[in-house]
Amino acid sequence: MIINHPILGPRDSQEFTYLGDATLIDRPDWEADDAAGQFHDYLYLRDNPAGEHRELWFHEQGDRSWLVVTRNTVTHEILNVELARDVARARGRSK
Amino acid sequence: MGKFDNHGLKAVSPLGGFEPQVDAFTGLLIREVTDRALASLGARQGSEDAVKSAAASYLGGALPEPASWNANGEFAAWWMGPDLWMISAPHDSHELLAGELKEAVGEAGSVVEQTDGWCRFDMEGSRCFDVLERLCNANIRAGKPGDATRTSMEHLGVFLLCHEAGQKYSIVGPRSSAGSLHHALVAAAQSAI
Amino acid sequence: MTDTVMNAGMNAGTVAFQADGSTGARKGVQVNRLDGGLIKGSKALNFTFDGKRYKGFEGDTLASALLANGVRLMGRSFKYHRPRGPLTSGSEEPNALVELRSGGRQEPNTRATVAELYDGLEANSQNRWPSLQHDFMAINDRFSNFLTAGFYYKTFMWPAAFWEKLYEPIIRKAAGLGSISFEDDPDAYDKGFLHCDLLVIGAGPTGLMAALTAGRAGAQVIIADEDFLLGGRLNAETFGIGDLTGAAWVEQAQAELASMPNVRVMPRTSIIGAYDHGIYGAVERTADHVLAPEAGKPRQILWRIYSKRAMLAAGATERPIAFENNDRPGVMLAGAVRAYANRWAVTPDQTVAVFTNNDDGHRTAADLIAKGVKVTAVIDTRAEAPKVEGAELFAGAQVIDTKGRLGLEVARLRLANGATRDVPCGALAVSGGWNPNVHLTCHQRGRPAWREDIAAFVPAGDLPQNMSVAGAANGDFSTAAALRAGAEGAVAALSELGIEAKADALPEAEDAPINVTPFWYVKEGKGRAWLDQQNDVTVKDVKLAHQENFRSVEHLKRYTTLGMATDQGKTSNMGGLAIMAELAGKQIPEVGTTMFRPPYTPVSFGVMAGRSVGEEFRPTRKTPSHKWAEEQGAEFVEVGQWLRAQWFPKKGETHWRQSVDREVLQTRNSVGICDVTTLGKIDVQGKDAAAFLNKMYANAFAKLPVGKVRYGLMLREDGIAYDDGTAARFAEDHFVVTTTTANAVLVYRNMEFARQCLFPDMDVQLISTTEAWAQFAVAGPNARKLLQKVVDPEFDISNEAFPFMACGEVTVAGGCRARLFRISFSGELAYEIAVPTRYGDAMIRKLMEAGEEFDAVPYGTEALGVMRIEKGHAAGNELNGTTSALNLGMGRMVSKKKDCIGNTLSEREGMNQENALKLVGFKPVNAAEPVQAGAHLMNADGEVSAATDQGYITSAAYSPVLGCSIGIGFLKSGDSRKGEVIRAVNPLEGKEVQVEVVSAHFVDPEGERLRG
Amino acid sequence: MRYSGLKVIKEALTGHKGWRPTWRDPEPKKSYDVVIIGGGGHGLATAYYLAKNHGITNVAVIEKGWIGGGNVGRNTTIIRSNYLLDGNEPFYELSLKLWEGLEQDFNYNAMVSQRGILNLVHTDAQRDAARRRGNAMILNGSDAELLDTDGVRAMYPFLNFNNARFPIKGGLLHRRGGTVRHDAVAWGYARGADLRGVDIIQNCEVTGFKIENGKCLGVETTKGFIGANKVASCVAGSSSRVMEKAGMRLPIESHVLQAFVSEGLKPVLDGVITFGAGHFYCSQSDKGGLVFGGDLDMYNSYAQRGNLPVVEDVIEGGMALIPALGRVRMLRSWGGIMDMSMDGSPFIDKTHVDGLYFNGGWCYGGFKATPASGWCYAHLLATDTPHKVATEYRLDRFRKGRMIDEKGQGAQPNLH
Repeated sequence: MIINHPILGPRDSQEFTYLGDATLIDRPDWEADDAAGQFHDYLYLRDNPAGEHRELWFHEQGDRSWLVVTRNTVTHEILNVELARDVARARGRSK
Repeated sequence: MGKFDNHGLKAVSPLGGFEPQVDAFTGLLIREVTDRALASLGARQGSEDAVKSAAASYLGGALPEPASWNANGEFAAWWMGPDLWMISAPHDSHELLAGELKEAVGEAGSVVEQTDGWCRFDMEGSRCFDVLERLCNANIRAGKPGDATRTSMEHLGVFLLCHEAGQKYSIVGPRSSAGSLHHALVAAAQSAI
Repeated sequence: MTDTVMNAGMNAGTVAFQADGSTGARKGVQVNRLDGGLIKGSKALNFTFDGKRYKGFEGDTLASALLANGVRLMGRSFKYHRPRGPLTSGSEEPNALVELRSGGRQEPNTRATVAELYDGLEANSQNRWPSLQHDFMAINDRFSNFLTAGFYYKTFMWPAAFWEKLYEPIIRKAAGLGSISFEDDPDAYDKGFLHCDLLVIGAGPTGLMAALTAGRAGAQVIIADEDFLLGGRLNAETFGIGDLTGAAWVEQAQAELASMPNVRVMPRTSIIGAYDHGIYGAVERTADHVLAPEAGKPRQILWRIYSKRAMLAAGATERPIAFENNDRPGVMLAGAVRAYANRWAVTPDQTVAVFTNNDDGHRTAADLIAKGVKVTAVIDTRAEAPKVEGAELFAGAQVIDTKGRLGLEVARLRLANGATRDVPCGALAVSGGWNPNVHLTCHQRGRPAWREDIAAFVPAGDLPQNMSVAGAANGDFSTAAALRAGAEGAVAALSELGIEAKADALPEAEDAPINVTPFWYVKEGKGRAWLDQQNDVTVKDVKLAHQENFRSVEHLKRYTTLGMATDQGKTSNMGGLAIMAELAGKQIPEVGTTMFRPPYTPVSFGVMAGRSVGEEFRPTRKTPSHKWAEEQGAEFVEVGQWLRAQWFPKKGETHWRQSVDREVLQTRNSVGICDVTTLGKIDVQGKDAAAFLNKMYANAFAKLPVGKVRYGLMLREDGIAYDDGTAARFAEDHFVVTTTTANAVLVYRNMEFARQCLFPDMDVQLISTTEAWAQFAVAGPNARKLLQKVVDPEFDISNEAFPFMACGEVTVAGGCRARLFRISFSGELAYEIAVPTRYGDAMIRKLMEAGEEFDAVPYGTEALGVMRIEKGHAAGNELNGTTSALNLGMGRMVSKKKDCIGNTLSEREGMNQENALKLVGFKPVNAAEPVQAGAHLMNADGEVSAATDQGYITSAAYSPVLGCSIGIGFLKSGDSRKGEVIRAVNPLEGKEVQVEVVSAHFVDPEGERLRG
Repeated sequence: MRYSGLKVIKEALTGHKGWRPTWRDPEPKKSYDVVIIGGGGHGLATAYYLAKNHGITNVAVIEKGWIGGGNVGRNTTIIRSNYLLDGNEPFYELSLKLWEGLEQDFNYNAMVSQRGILNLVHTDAQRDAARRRGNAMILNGSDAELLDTDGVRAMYPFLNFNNARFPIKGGLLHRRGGTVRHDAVAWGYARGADLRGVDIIQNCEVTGFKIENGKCLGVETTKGFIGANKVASCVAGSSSRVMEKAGMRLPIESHVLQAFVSEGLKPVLDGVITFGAGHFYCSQSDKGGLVFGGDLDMYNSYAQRGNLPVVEDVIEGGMALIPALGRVRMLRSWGGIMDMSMDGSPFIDKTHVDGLYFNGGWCYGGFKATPASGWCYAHLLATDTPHKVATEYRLDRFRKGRMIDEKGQGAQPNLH
């Protein structure tokens, strides 16, 4: 597969390490009332779609950027690639 | 002899010798390079511009853009990742490069000595394309001087710096695997030439 | 993958090709050698088959050379051991498989039809005993009626034990085809990476025209063909292009391509798979056509080709017609017979008959007649067959049987009028039409579509990304159509890349339409009509599969093994499908096709591994003291990719335990030195560095003073202990943390994840410095004294100035900068001292020299392990991915006052049970007995079973300090069971030891030594 | 009809006219006691044991394609009972015992062949782990032997003992492990279930569940609505897709695992070998092909195909272990969709919907589990209580912190 890195352009996916669903960015608040339940859902449950999937890839043999790749899990077509840090900030993560 | 080499410890090259190793093939030379000091420079959050300008005045030129490297006098620098660069200078005159650099950028940047984290082999000669295409997936034939590509060779992550397309490259890899990287380069050269 | 051109005009009589040798002389040399062809008749090559010596010519394949020598019998089939000769002249060959070469280079199942002849070639037939002519296993053929499809599923079940003891061993021995030598392959292989705008797959007229068009436009082009000659079917046919012969046109095209620096021409290169996003796998055979590769040169190269656009111009494959006994040596595809005659100047026999359902088959007759071969009959299933000159035509007739021992002698015909006729022939050229080579279009699960006019599947719309198909592969069989499709396809593909190309005026070429009337199998006859010749699948087998409800194409394939042989059914699948469709009363496209998957043709293990073999399988990481340790005669051990010294034997020591015991005792009694560079080191800087580490580690770091080190325990988000190490604070905004050797890469990755994805606004910068520093542990009561000799005197490292858990920057050996940490894994007064790696070799020598007066010893990983077990420190065996801080006895370290990775989920009930496993120590009741890691723990009395399991021992060693074997491990409620005697059982090795539960801190439990 | 050697001879002499369809192709009835979604190995085994063990024969197995077309038809055919953890090993031991009598039980020769599995160890730590595992196996009634280097050499002298990057230090040998002709397992169970009255309905895809008041009443399919007292999902590889129709999110990701076969060879490997220092395992089929595989492609996928890097990685492992394979050729590769669960262990459980049951999460190990999975799932469906060897396979185990994590990799499905 080829991942079109937002900074570096097309790179072989072999240079990357795969983590999984991009919802792993949305780590819950440890002080929430149902923190245990939220952490359970966060860590263990997945939509696992047959189709478009937003997922985290790490350019480990490259610039060490974490990327959010939108990829079709049936055809492997890649529709969008973003820097995960930008995505995380857009989703309200900070410190 | 640098000013700090007068202590009682004698340096060895990544391949373990007191002199850098050289391997010659028809149309290709592979040289171990040991005379450069390295330090990484990362920009502190919010200080990206400050670190760039401080570095530029120390280096005598701007930090390189993504996927690039450049040279300014005795200094060279390549882009490692977002807001992260590797700076290189002659070891003899800059063994304490990290300290000098930190002084130059101050609070704007994080500097880490990297000199001995790496080994470097320079590949020179007309057969570079033929050998490099057996080693890594970089599109070297479309490359140009100043390209800095992080890629892998025989399972090892390396930086590939292009000095002159098809004629001269530096390959910078992890020091502890220098022997394996060197073996890969030599085997590829034997195979392709 | 050669492009195929069909329905050429019948310009028979023109011998298109001139050999460079003298023509007349050949016949005397080889009984079936003709004039002409593309072989180099001046150069005779010697080779052997089954030990017998033959001669062929440069340009021959093993199959063409054997046929020239009158050898039709080249192999035996898989199940019935039927005698077989080549069916084809290409890579789709099911029958003519041989063991090529010998010794470590012995290569089983090699298709003689594509094995390029070289001087000294050695080949042997396979799957026969004692000889190809007299094969004992041919007895299977007599019992074929019992050995039908899937018979084995219905029998061999009684008595139950007999399957493994009797039936299966016999079957396994009889099965398989060729054999390996069991010697290591002596040849080297290589890999490489190529990039292009347009990859052209196949160098027939379509591919060549595409490459010319794209090359002239300046695009980066790769054109690959599995054959050693470019030209595809043009080499096998007699018609020309424009004013030139086919071969001359190919030569001209090749010369032009060679002149373009932007075009890479790759003969002998098979495109094996179409992978995601335009990546293709290609295998180039660089030395299979010579006796042996030159020294250092690869036998084959695996190329990974990154293409922006790809054009499949892989031609088509002819398909046979099934009829009774259609598998005798001499029964061949008509296009193959034509190729042997025109390209290789060989006829399989001096009398040949032709059996066809289309016009193309007639061209074989015409070409053979022109070459002076006697054509005894042209049998055409169509009543309206075209006329034939020079041979008897039987229109509306069929071949219903053949005869001949070890080779074809007679074909029996059913004529249109119902009469039978026996036709003598040593070869029968059969054509059932042509199938486009759609395989690569299906590698990403595309499904081909049926095209009625050519009665074949063609690629449909669901092609791999950025692939197009042209020429015969797309069902356009004429040469003119191929040239047009190649040129226009290239123009279209390049225009998508913004490169303007022109389809220049195309040369003239034949453009005849195809006339094929589908005809899959001859219905007459009670005997067997073969579909899959290698796996011995017959029409009857398909009928039986249908009868037993194995009707889906996948069931048909799996039940009968149709198409599962080394040729993957390239010549047989269509026939099976057509028959299944007929039986099920469906149209062929309703039945569907099985899935074509990579590789297109089989690929050697060697080339897929490339240079990653033997000791170079994976990189080796060496420590800074490696060379010195080698000089000391150290034994080394693999720790991940690192090689570490395991122990340092001294003269007179005959057992490793002697060395290790000495290293431990000497360290505990005086001082020992160990290279600990392999521990991961990550430099953490930034205003939020402390806050960041607070998130990463279960325990708190915010208040760690500058100049101090703290132990850190890292959890996974699920609350399980993940890694441990130390964090040294060099400045308010600067830490250096260590990881275990095994987890260095993972911890660094996880930290980057946290930094970029979880806490993107924290000001933290990370970088690995593992290799930049050579780090040595100096441990033992004399550690300080030793170091004081090495650390420059201006640095005070006394206990007061540099207490336990201090860290700082110093210089050593008269000015070499260094980092000093007062940390201890051994439990002794200990330091770790780090210098820039280039000085590591000198540093170990310096330390040993300074230690001479203390009898300092170097110690390896074994002694390191013994000492950490004596101290009860957890390592990889304890941090095994299933144990929590609670299990490790570090539950209280998990701060409840802050958020960190893993603390929330560590509170789940299942991880906090009353009887949770706890890390404790074990001592044998009888000091002479060994405690073993991996033993399970059982109560002192009662049953030994899984149900009564109390835990397990994770690490064990002989403690020279305690004078007995000790262990640490996890025991249910272990922390409250100290003093209890239980059993450590090891039924695996028949051992059981009584052990006492003790604290895991065997030595100096109060930690006085390390603070001393 | 009973299969036997005698029957084969009789049919051979009478033109093979007597063979009947191995299973019928009935149209679906309006409703069943149990509807099993998924005609793979586990679904067919469940139907078989429902009929055979519990007398429940008013059962339909509905399959969207052809039976046996999922992972039972695209695996590397290995069976074994060599698990470490208490939550797993009794289950796999039951499975292996069922394999050992399977062919006589369902009267179909699936070529169960216990030629042994050898897991190689390359470090002391691996040997310690092998000892712990071997003891766990023995304590659970399975078999294990710990070999040293010479023991391994005696079995397989052609492994790389000369210049290996990671020298072989021994191995854990499980003699009762082996291989089975995978397709035949599906066909044997199908035949056995069909003979007992189960309807096997191919080319019938489930498009939805009919759930009213928290109770599942049946399934909507491409052949219309089919009512059921109990609906049992058994569609590993497609679990998330199917259960999503019932509104469930699962602790599962779908990943692709590639597998490979070489050209046919005269005997090379008698048993199964797994390489402990790379990603490679291998056996040789009765037909002579080396059947081998390695690691997942690592990314989520429903594509049933993989990419080149993993092919290279696997074969590099193969060459590192057996240098004599250099001239052997890989013939074919394929890919299966794995239900990779969050701890690497499966689920056999009720769901929050009354009458809807779930079986899945088998990772890459579903094939060997086929008999016990069917046996235990049938038990759960028939009695509404988990079978005693499958008590830990619950959907709520992560909420409770009761993971069954053989590899110790945590909630990272592609590492299990």
